[in-house]
Amino acid sequence: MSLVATLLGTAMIAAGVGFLLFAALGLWRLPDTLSRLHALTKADTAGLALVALGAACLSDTPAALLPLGLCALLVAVSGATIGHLIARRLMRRPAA
Amino acid sequence: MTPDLIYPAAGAGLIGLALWRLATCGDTLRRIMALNVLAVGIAMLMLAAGRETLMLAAGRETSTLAAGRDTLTRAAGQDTPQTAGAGFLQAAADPVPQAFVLTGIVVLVAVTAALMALAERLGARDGD
Amino acid sequence: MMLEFLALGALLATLASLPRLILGPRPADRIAAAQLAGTGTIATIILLGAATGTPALYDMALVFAALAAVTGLAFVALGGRSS
Amino acid sequence: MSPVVLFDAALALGVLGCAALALTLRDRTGTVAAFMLTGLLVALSWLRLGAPDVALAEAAIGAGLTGALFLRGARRLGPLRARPPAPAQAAAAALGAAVLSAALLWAFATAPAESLYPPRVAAALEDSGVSNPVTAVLLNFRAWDTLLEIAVLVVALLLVMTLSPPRVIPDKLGALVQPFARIVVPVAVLVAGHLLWQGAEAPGGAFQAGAVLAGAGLALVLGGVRVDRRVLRRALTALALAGLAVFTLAALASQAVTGALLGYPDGQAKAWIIAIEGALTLSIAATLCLLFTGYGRRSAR
Repeated sequence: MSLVATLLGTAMIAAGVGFLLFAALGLWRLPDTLSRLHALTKADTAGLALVALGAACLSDTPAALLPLGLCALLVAVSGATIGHLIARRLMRRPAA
Repeated sequence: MTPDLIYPAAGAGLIGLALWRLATCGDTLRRIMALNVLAVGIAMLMLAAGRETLMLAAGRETSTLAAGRDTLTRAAGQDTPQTAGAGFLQAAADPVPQAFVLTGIVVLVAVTAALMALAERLGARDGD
Repeated sequence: MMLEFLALGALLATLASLPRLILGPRPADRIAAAQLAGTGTIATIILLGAATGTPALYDMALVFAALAAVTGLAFVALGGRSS
Repeated sequence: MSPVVLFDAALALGVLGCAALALTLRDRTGTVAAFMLTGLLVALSWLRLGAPDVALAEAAIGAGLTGALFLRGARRLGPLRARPPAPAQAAAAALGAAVLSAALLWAFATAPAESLYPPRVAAALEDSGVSNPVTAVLLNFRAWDTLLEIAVLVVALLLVMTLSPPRVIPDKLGALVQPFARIVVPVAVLVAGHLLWQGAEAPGGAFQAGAVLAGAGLALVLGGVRVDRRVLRRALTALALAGLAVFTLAALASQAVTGALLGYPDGQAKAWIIAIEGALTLSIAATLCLLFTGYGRRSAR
């Protein structure tokens, strides 16, 4: 494993963990439910994608790319869908 | 507190917490949930008990550790595991309690579903 | 060593969704917090795998990712009128 | 303090804290969300304790299926009715629980550390037909236990059939659910197959695969897949019962061939185990789905 790949991978993972921490911070500090959903759908997805990409950089075997890529894809799809569905419910039933 | 006691302490704490809630709480759903927490606590004690050494941060390596890591790396088709950051490597848990806990989890979800069906029927009768 | 601290960071990011889970105020807030914690768990597992050099853990992360949405889906599909 | 110790301490505190929240929060959804988070963190602790097979099952069941079941129950049972216990009773119960918990910890900390099973399992692993020790214990050394466990699942299913709670009828979720289901469900089915296949030599097996498959089924049901309900339910029930039937037949057949109940013939253990596991996977998935959706005739609301 080359030094460049190690450094790049670690930096990407660090950035990803930072995104995840910011997502949690956003969920905590943002003023209302609908804006909090942004933390769930965007910062979260970006954070996990960066972590997966960094782990792929650190990995020796190309076989690790498939589960990591699928992981990032699934989290992106489910985060976005669940965020959308929750927002849709809130719009319909504001008092819920 | 040494690392070997972290998980057993958590398991014992979970058991105490669940028993306390089971004794003091009148709500059905919460009681079923306390039952689930109790099962987790017992499983944690069982899995933590059957281990040679819990943590190998100091770099000690045992036969079980090697076997456990072999199991994990063989799945990826690797011959030798990478050695970057060995701090999180740990011994594999005893397979017999692992099998018990595994069947326990599946049985518990079935029991939870049955209890929930019972609670919903009772609740429905209450409401009518 | 670096990766171990990052794994700790990912775990803390998971736990950091707890304030919103406790405060609510709407059910949707609490479910969103649980959903966020699910992603944090997946990241923690990936980092455990990277720190120990066991790519088998990536498969485990995939299992978590595949089922991450089930409870959120249950929340929106079951109406969740209870508070 | 090394980061590993900090990690373990944070994880253990997180599990305890989330469990405490799940058992004390007043809000029903909050309770269930805290319970789901407990399940996730517990799965992480199983990984740290060197039990990846258990972690896989916990991920699918503890955090997924049980959470969905509790959400269903929370909606049907309505809000929590306040009725705090008498202070004296609460204090007595707390004292008793604390004493028991301390006694357990003391017993654990002073117990001899060596465990008896790993060497014996390792010695017998050669002849078991598989190289994952957990699968070997489940389906060879103690297959009798597993057979009875499947029987317990069938009993629970019969109980739910008899009680017939209202059937789950999900809300309509709109157009975006379809692309979601088209990505997530096939991947989950693939993952389940992968877990079943690799269960012979790596973490995975019938229980984990069945649980993941059940999660995929749950996603389909909640996503509002339209199928003829009665036919589907009958097929799923048949599938759920087929696991016990196949396992029992295998036990009887092995009795006839080798003279020992579930003692597989020499050299063929792997084939027997794979056949039984395949049947069990489908049966467990069907059972778990039916336990969630229920059998009742009345509609959910």
